[in-house]
Amino acid sequence: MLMNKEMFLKALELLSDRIIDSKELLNDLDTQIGDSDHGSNMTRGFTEAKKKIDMVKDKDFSTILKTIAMTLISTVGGASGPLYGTAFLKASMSVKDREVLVGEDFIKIHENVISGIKQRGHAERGHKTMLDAIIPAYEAFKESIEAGEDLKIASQKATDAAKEGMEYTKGIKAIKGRASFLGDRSIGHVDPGATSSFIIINAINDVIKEG
Amino acid sequence: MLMNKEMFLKALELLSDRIIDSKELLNDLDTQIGDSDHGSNMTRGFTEAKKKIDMVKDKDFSTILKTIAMTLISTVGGASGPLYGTAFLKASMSVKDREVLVGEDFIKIHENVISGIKQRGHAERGHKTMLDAIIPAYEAFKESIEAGEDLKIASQKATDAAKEGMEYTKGIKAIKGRASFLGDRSIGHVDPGATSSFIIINAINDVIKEG
Amino acid sequence: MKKIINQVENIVDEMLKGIVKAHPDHLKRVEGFNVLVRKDAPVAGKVALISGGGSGHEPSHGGFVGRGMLDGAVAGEVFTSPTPDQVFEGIKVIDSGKGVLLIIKNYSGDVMNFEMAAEMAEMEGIKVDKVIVNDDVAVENSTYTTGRRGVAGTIFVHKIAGAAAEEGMELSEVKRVAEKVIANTRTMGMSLGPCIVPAAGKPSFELGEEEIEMGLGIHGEPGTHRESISSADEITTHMVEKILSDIPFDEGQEVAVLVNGLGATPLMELYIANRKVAELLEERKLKTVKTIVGNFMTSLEMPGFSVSIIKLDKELKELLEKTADTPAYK
Amino acid sequence: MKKIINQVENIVDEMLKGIVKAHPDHLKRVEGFNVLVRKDAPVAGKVALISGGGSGHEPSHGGFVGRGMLDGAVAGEVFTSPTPDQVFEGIKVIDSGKGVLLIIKNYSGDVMNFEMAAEMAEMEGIKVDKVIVNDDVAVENSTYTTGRRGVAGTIFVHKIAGAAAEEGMELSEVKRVAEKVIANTRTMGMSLGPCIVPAAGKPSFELGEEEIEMGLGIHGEPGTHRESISSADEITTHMVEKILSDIPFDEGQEVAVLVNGLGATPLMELYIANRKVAELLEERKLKTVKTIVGNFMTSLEMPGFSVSIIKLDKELKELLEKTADTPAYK
Ligand SMILES: Nc1ncnc2c1ncn2[C@@H]1O[C@H](COP(=O)(O)OP(=O)(O)O)[C@@H](O)[C@H]1O
Ligand SMILES: Nc1ncnc2c1ncn2[C@@H]1O[C@H](COP(=O)(O)OP(=O)(O)O)[C@@H](O)[C@H]1O
Ligand SMILES: [Mg+2]
Ligand SMILES: [Mg+2]
Ligand SMILES: [Mg+2]
Ligand SMILES: [Mg+2]
Repeated sequence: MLMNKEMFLKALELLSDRIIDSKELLNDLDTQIGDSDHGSNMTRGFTEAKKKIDMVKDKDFSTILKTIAMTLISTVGGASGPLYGTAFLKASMSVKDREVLVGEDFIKIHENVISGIKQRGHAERGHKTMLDAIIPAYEAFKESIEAGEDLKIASQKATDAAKEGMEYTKGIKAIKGRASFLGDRSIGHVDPGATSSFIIINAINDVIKEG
Repeated sequence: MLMNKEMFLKALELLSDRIIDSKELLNDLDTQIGDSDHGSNMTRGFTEAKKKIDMVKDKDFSTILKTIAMTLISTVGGASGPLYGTAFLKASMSVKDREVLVGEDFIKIHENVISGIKQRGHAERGHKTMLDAIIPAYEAFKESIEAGEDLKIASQKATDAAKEGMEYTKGIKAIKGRASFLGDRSIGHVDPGATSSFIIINAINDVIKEG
Repeated sequence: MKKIINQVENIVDEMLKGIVKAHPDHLKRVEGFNVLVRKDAPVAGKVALISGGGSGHEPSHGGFVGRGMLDGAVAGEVFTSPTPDQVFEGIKVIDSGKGVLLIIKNYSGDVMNFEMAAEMAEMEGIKVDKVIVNDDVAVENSTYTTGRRGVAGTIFVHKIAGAAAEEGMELSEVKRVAEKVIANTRTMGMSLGPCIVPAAGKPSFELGEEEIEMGLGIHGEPGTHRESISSADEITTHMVEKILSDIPFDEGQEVAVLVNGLGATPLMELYIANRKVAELLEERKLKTVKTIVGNFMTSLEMPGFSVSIIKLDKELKELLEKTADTPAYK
Repeated sequence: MKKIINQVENIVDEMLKGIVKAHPDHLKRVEGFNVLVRKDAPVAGKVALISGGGSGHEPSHGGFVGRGMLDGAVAGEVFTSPTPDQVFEGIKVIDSGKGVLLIIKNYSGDVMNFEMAAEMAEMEGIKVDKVIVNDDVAVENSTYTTGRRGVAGTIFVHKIAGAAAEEGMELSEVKRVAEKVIANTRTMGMSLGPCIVPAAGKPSFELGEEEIEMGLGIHGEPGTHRESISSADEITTHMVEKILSDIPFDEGQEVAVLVNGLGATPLMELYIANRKVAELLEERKLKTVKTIVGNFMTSLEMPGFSVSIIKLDKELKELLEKTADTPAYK
C-alpha cells in the first residue's frame, strides 16, 4: 500500500488536531520537568499550520510540508519550534517531486528528519528528547520495510516503537533541553517532546491503518 | 479601701502581663478591621515598660506612671502608642504627691485620661475606639463612688461597664482610626483598642478585688 | 508564613542595614535610630523634607531619600507608625536652619506621632510644618470621619515638593506646592489577595479563588468591598473612572500617572493595566505627560495594584520633570 | 489563577503596548513584531546589542533598552523563546552597519531560535555575533549536558557590554567584553513557591508549608533540590558560598552584587538578604563596589530571589560605572 494525496492531507489534519487536543497533557508533562508550555507552543503552531495547509492544499507534498515548517518556525518558539520546524523542512526536502509516498519515502523522511533535529539541537538518543520516540520508530519502520512488510505493518511497528521510546524517557535523566537542569530530578517523568512526537507518529499511523 | 504602693505596682505588673498574653488576640482583632499589629504594638510597649518599671519602682506614683508613658510613646508607635502614652502621662499628672490612691483619685485619673485621649485623637464616644471602653468605665465608677460605694464595688462596676462598652463596639461603625476606612464593613467586629483598654481596666480591678 | 527573614524583631533593623549597604552613595542611617537621611544631610540653605510611616511599603520611604526628593525617612515597625522620638531625631539631623516639612499620610497613628515630633522640634526652636496626604478615593469623603487615607499618590508629593525644595523655595512655598499636589492627586487600589504581617504570622484577610478586594489601602486591611475577578481592562476602567469622577478633569488637561504594584504583582500585569489606563485617558482627551509603572508604595507581598492620577499645572509639571537621584526614583 | 490580564493570547502584545506607553522617550515597538528597540535606533556608528527570550521576566528584557544598554529586545510568549523571524526583524532594525551582538541565555530554545535568526541576518549581509550567558551555579558543569542556564547575571552582560558599545568599541571588542563578563559572573537562586504560567493556568510546582526550592532558574521549573525553610541568613550564606566555591576569589578582589527578586518577594526581604551578602563578602575581604537590589530578572509572580556576583577588573568596573538610561536601570 502507499499514501496518496488525500491520505497525506488527512494525516496532516489528524496530527494537527491530535496535538491541539493534547495541549493540556503536554503542558502538564512540561510542568513536571520544564516550563509548562510545550502544549501551548505546539497548539499555537499547529492551529496556525492548519489554516496555512488549507491555503496550499492543492500544491505538491513538498510545498505543503515546507509551509508547515515555516509556520512552525515562526509561531511555536521555544526549543520545539526550531526542532519541529527543521523536521518538517527536512521532510519537505525528502519528498520533492513525489506524488505518492511509499515505504522507501518514509525511510528517507525519517532519516532526514532525524539528522536535521540532531544538527539543530545537538542531542542524541537517550538524552530524553523527542529523538527517543523518533529514532526507535525509524528503526522499527526501516527493519519492517526492508523485511518486505507492508506500509501498514511497518507503520504500526514504528508507532509501537515510538510509544515504547516515549515511555522509556520516563526512566532516564535528561541530558539536553530544559529538563537537563533538573539533573536526577528529571527521572520519573515522561518527556513532553517525546510525547508530542509519538502523538504525531500515531496520528499518521491511524490514517495509514484506515487507508 | 484604698490602693497602696504595693497594690499599685502589682496592678502595673498584672496589666502588663495581661496585655502581653493577649498579643495574639489583639492582633487577630486588628486583622479583622485594621492592620494586624495592635497586639504586637502593645506587647512591644509593655514588655519594655515592665523593665523600666523595675528600675523606678522605688519612686513615687507619678514618676512611675510617667516612665511608663514615655516608654509607650517611644516603643509602641501606631495610633495606640501616642494614645496610651498620653493616657499614662495624664494619669501621672493626676497623682502628683499622692502616696495612696482612693476613689476620688481614680475619678480624676479617669477624667484626665479621657480628655487627653480625646485631645490627641479627636475621637468621641461611639467612634469605635478605646474610648468606648474607658468612658463607660469612668461613668460607672464615678456614679458608684459618688453613691458612697467602696472602691472594690466601684472598680467592679467600672470593669463591667468597660466590658459592655467593648462588646458594644462590635455593633457600631468605626468613625476614627484605621477601621474607619472600612465603612460599614467595620461593623460586626470588636475594636482592638477597646479590648486592650478593657484588659487593662480588668487587670487593675483584679488587684483591687484581692487587696 | 514563608519569608526571607531572620528574627521577626530584627526585620526593620536588618532591612535598613541592607538598604545602606546597597546605596551608600545616596543615604546613611542616623546611628541608633530607624532613620535614613541623605548622605549629605543637612543640605545647607535647603528646606528639608521628611516622610515615613510603618515599614513594609518599600521602596517607600527610604528609597526616595536623595537629591530632589526626601532628606529623611523614618521607618516604624511593619505597618506601624514610627514613634515621635524617631521622627524628632530625623528632623534634627536634616534641618539646615531653613525648616523641615513633614509629609504625613493620613492615618491616625502617623498623624499623631509626627505631630508629637513636630511639637518636640518646635520646643527646640526648629521651624517645622506639615502636610497630610489623603489621595485615596476609595474612602468616601466626610468631615465627620478620619477622612481619606494617604496611599501611593504620596510619591508625587515627595517628587514634586522635593524638587521645589531643591530649587531653593522657602518652607511656606514648599508647603504650598505640596498641598497643591495633594489637592490634585487621586488614587484607587485593588488586590487579588492578602499579605502577611510578619509579627502576626497570618494572612490579613482571606479571598476566594475568584474574589478580589476593591478600594483597599496599603496596610493589608480589607478594602471597601469584594467582587468577582474580571478582566484587567474592566478592573482598570473601574479604577480610573472612580478617580475621574472624584475630581473634575477638563479636556486637554495635562496629567501624570502612577501604576503602582503592591508587591507581588508582576510588572507584566502592571504594564497590561497601564495600556488600558493610557487608552482611557486618551479617550477622555487628557494629556499624559509622564507615566510611572512599578513597585513604589507596596504592601509587603500583596498581589494587586493602584492607579494614581495627578492634574498638573505648569508649576507642578516643571517640578515633576526635574531630575531626582534616589535609590528608587531617578 | 488570579491575574491582572485580559485574553491569555493577548498578554505579550498588551504588555508591550503598556511598556511603550510608559516609556515613550526610551523605546518604540517595531510595528507588527514583538520587538522593542531604542527610540533612536539604529544608532549611527554604534555596535548594536539585542537580547530577549520568553516573556514573564519583566523588566527583562525590554526594560533594559536604552542608552548604554540594549538596542533591541525580543519578547516571546510567556517563558517561550521568541521565533527566529522576530529576532531577525529586531536585528535588521537596530543594525547601523557596525554589526549586532546577540546576547543569548543558555536554553536550547533561545540558542536555536537566535542562531536561526543570525543565519538569516548573515544571509542578508548583516554582521552578527553572539555570546551565550550561563551564570547559574546551581547546575553542575558538564561538557556532556546542555551546560548551565543563563539567569539574572545577564543584567551585568547587558550593562557592561552595553557600555562598551556606547563607548564606540567594535563588534569583536564588545563581544570580548561580554565574554569576560560571562566568565566572571555567577548566580544562585531559590524560591519559596511556584508561579503560574497563564496559558497553563496551574502552579508550576507545589511546595509544602515549610519547603523551599533551591537552585532554580527563571522559568518556574523546579530547582535542584528541596529543603526546609531556614533563616534569611542561612539561605543567603548557602547561596553565596555556592557562588564563591565555584570561582576563585582573591582577597581584595573588587566585585559587584545583584540581589534579584523573582517577582513576588518584597524589597524588604531582598534588603535583609543583601545585608547578609554584604557581611559575607566583607568577611572574605572582597570589595563590593556596586550593589543592585530589586526585581530585574523575574519569573512571573514567583516568591524568591537570586544572588549574582561578578568579579571586576579595571575595564569591567569602569564600564559598569558608566551611566545608562533605560526604563529599568539608570
Ligand atoms: N536539544 C534538543 N534536541 C532535541 N529535542 C529537544 C532539545 N531540547 C529540547 N528538546 C525537546 O523539546 C521539548 C520541550 O519543548 P518546549 O517545551 O516546547 O520548549 P522549551 O523547552 O523551550 O520550553 C523537550 O521535551 C524535548 O523533547
Ligand atoms: N483617634 C483615635 N482616638 C482614640 N482611639 C483610637 C484612635 N485611632 C485609633 N484608636 C484606637 O487604636 C486602636 C488601633 O491601635 P493600633 O493597631 O496599635 O494602631 P494602628 O491603627 O496605627 O495600627 C484602635 O482599635 C482604636 O481603639
Ligand atoms: Mg517548555
Ligand atoms: Mg493596627
Ligand atoms: Mg499599625
Ligand atoms: Mg519554554
